[in-house]
Amino acid sequence: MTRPVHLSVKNVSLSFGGTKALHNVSFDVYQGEILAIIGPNGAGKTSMLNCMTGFYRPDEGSITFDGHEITTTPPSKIAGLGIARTFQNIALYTGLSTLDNIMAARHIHFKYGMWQSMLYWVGGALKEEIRHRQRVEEIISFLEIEHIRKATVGALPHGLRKRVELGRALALESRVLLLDEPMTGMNLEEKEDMARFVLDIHERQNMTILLIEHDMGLVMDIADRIVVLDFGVKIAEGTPDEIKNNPEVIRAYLGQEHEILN
Amino acid sequence: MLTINNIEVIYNDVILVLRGVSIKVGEGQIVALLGANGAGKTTTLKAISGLLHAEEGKVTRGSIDFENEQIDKLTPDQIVARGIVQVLEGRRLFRHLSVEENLLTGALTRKDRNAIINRDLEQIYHYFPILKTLRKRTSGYLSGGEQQMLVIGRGLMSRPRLMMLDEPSIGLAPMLVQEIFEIIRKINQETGLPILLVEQNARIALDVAHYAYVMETGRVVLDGTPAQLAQNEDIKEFYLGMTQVGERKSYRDVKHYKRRKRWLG
Amino acid sequence: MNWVLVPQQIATGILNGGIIALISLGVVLIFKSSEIFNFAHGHLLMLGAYVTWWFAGGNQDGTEVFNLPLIPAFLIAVLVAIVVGLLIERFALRPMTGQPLLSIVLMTLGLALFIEGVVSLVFGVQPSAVFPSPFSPSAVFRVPFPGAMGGFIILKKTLVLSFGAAMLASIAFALFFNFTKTGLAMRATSEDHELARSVGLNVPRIFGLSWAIAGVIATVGGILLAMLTGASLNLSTVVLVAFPAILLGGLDSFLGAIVGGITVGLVQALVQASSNIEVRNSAEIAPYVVLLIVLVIRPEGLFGQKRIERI
Amino acid sequence: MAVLRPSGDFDVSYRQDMALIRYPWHWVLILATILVAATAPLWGNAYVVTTINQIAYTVIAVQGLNILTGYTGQISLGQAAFMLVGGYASALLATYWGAPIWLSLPLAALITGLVGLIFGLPSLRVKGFYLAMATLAAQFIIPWLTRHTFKDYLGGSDGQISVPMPTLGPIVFDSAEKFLYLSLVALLITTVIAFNISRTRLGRAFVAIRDNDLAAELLGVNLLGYKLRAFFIAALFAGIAGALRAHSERSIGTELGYNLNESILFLGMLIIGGLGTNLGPFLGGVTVIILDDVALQFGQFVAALFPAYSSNVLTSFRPIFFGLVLMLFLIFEPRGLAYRWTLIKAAWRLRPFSR
Repeated sequence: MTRPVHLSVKNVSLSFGGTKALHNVSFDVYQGEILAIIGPNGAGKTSMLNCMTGFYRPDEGSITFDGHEITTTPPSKIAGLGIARTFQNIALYTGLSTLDNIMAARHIHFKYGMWQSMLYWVGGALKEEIRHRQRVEEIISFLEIEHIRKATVGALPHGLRKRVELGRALALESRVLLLDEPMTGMNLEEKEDMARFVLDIHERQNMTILLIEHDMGLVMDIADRIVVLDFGVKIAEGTPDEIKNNPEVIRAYLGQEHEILN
Repeated sequence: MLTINNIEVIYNDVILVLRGVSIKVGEGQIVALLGANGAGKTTTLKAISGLLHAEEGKVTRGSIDFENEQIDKLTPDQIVARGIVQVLEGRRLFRHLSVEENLLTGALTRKDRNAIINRDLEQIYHYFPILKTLRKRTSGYLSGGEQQMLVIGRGLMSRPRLMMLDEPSIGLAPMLVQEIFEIIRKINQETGLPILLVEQNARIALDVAHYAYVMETGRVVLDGTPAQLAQNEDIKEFYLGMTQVGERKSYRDVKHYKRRKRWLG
Repeated sequence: MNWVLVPQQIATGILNGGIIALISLGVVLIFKSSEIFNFAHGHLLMLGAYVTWWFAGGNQDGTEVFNLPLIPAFLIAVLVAIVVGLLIERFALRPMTGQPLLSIVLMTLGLALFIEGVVSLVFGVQPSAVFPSPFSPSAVFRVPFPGAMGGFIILKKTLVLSFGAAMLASIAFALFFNFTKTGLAMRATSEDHELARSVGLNVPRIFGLSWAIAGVIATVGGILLAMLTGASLNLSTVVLVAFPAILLGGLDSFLGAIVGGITVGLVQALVQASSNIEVRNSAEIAPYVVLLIVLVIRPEGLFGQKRIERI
Repeated sequence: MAVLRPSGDFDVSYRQDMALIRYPWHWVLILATILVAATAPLWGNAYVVTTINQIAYTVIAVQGLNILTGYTGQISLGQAAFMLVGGYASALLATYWGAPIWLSLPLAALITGLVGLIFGLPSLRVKGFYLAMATLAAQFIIPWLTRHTFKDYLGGSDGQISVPMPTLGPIVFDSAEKFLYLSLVALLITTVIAFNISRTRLGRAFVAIRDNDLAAELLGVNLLGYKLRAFFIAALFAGIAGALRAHSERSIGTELGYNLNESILFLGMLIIGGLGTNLGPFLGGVTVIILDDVALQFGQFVAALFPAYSSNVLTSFRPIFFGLVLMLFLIFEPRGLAYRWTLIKAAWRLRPFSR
């Protein structure tokens, strides 16, 4: 791999009240790749994302982003550094419209403060709002959710909510996108659409993407590399072809599924 | 044993969610309900279990009969008492209760003596040995797979005569999906318990089911045995993800977003 | 600090704490079974005291309708409390299912206003100082204690009785919740209503039951308190002392309610042992100051359950 | 809901799409309301003018509460206590420094805002009922402090001090009629501010915290910072409201209210009007204050029917009436009058096709 290292996880361990969620996990995420993290439920995949976004603080080890140490940086700062994410169980702002959800994610890019907010017309708030609105509309049209622009997200069907959540992550204009099971609960058709969006984001913006997903067909198709976790330990790392046939991975995770994949 | 006759469900007096759905579950059968999100699968289950009432939904036409009794006017607790239990989507459990307490909540409606309930508990631990080792653990801290086993176990604790499972595979690793479906099959074979299954993963659902229905926008568009459905071109393409020649197609090859085909109806 | 007062104040504080604990228990009970924080508990308590007073013929001016001894009057008040509890659940809280937290908080506050109005309409706004009691207010135990004022600690019998009642009630509740089927059903229901329904629990019946029990606890507390102070509209404000106690102990813990209640009783009593008048005056807000400190250090209270949060 | 617009009405710029006042009839309605209120001395008696003053400062207090509770989702039971801070601050500034109203009122608001920050600190750790209790602590501690500290300045056990008439250059606001213009200008300013907050970054961050605080934090919203901003703004508004009330009543102190019941009433107004909506504080404030009057009149009427119980009836009528109104609203109109208003508007626009 000649691409530069973007995010680097070194010897990270994490435990909750005695149970080890992560044990001495290390891997690198390279600039512009799609890296999938797979593994059984409870293997620590989401915990790993939570460490990367500062929601959990690892007991040991370090996480660096473009060479900067972010292990102890608070979550709201990490978002500002350029790491965006979606959530396993959709975590939208249910009372806001699609538009406002995505606008709310532009938060870190706004410059004006509390007093300008109150004054609106003077102090530049209005101008900035319009500028960001334009950017948000681009995201909305890319994800083909124009028709629900002003609909309250709480009432949208699951598949669309997942898409709005992706839009919200895009609005951060991050350099790394962490997707936590973005296709869960979707049928094939919806998965295909979502996969297309993810691939397009990857290609057009050269976005580095970290993906947690259980649909092995999908992971094998779109990931460049795969990291496998089991009981908080990294048991394998490699290309989809290597992982598919890794006996350890088959034992702990894939089971008979590897027959279908080949 | 369960017959749904042409039911119509309306939410909040205005939103029509089900428009004429008829489904049958026979003795000892596993019946799968497939379909896109928003097609009305979960609503169908909730219509059966009576949980619709709490969400301002109503069965406005048609009837639901279970063992020759019309049940669509009953409250959820009366329906559970008749032997129908619904295992909700998303591994919903009483997070702050322990594993064993969660299982026991399943048996709260029964009037059996403790000895019998304890024997059933052992039976659950027989199907899901891992739960026995975790019995004192606060259930909120279990992993996804363990939680799914727990909620199925809790459903069984009510000694149901029909169990409804809503998306048991959602968010689970492939191995676990296989494991859980193996157990579902085993429970069905050993006890003859009929199961109505809502599932997004069409391949595995068709693998265990004896009969399947496909739903789209609030109605049943197709039904048949898994073997019959597997022959259907649309099922192959939209539910099983196969190319024309019968191979798994790659997600990288799907280029066009809008190629939706709908069944007539 | 006025040291010679301290032993007496500690004893009084603990006993007072018992009553606060009993009041807290009722609030914790409703919270544990339905996740509703009942701001109207104090008003239920006041209602219970007034009903008892009315049936026991507390007026003593010959105008009373009934003239029952305390125990039958108490039993009738308990029956009234059960009915009121059921009515509240059925007509005020059941329609609120699924509404946000704030709306439910306000519903209990609206109830509080309503009960206050009804009580003052029926019983009048004048406090009724004469309340039937098995002990006269001056009936006391004297416990020898060297170093205390006069070498004795004085314990009012009514206070000792209420302390005993509070302890008994809390032990009973803890056992009931942890070891009975109904207790388990209540704990389950409080976590997730829809899920509870799906396992076949009759959720409305469980709510009704917990409101009925809460009404009974409130009535017991109201009577014990009224024996000390007489029946008045002010009885409802004692919950304002119970609230910090509840949160100190942890909203969902019976043990916490007891410990919190006693802590608040002690803090108030000890503050009053001070020789500085302004410190003595702070007795009414001292529990809240302690509460603020505890909340910052340990947000879930001393014995409260830590919420499981996942994202 | 938001998409209910008549066909043919579409926007051609983002600015237009983001505007709050969309149609000429909006302007007509707003100007008419202002005109009616401002000309009250001409068409109404002193009682009407005083009531409008009362409505003005009440709505301001509820607007503040709406930002904290409605938008940010942090339940507060202490808004009345913060009004007390604002009232005292403005009164003391005017009494001891002779500060004119244009100076004493904003300064009082800022001071109250800072006090609000202190009581907002527990929001870092606690949520829901626990936070409600922390604000309840404010509701007890602040009035206690005004009675028991700096007794020479704050009135001590009297529980009140007198407040000078506000001045603005040569103008002395010495009557309810003159004061009316002060309250209306203040209300206009706070309304514009509240509207602006709700449609900008700040408002979205607040709602993000309300709807999903963990996600908000992971998407770059500094939770503590924004919760504190919400507490600050809520107290700021309470400060303005308190200062206005103090100057219009010419005295301030715990004897005059500012207690838990008033804080609860503010929450009630918010619910009745519509939580988290811009119109809510207006609809709720006006409705409750007018209902209060109706309750009083009706209570006197009922008391006259039963002379033997007149004192009981008079004291009990208000709590019964309010308790009932609040409960009925929560059951039958849980989303508040603002929601009903949008439904009516929608029906009007879709006419004649609406049901």
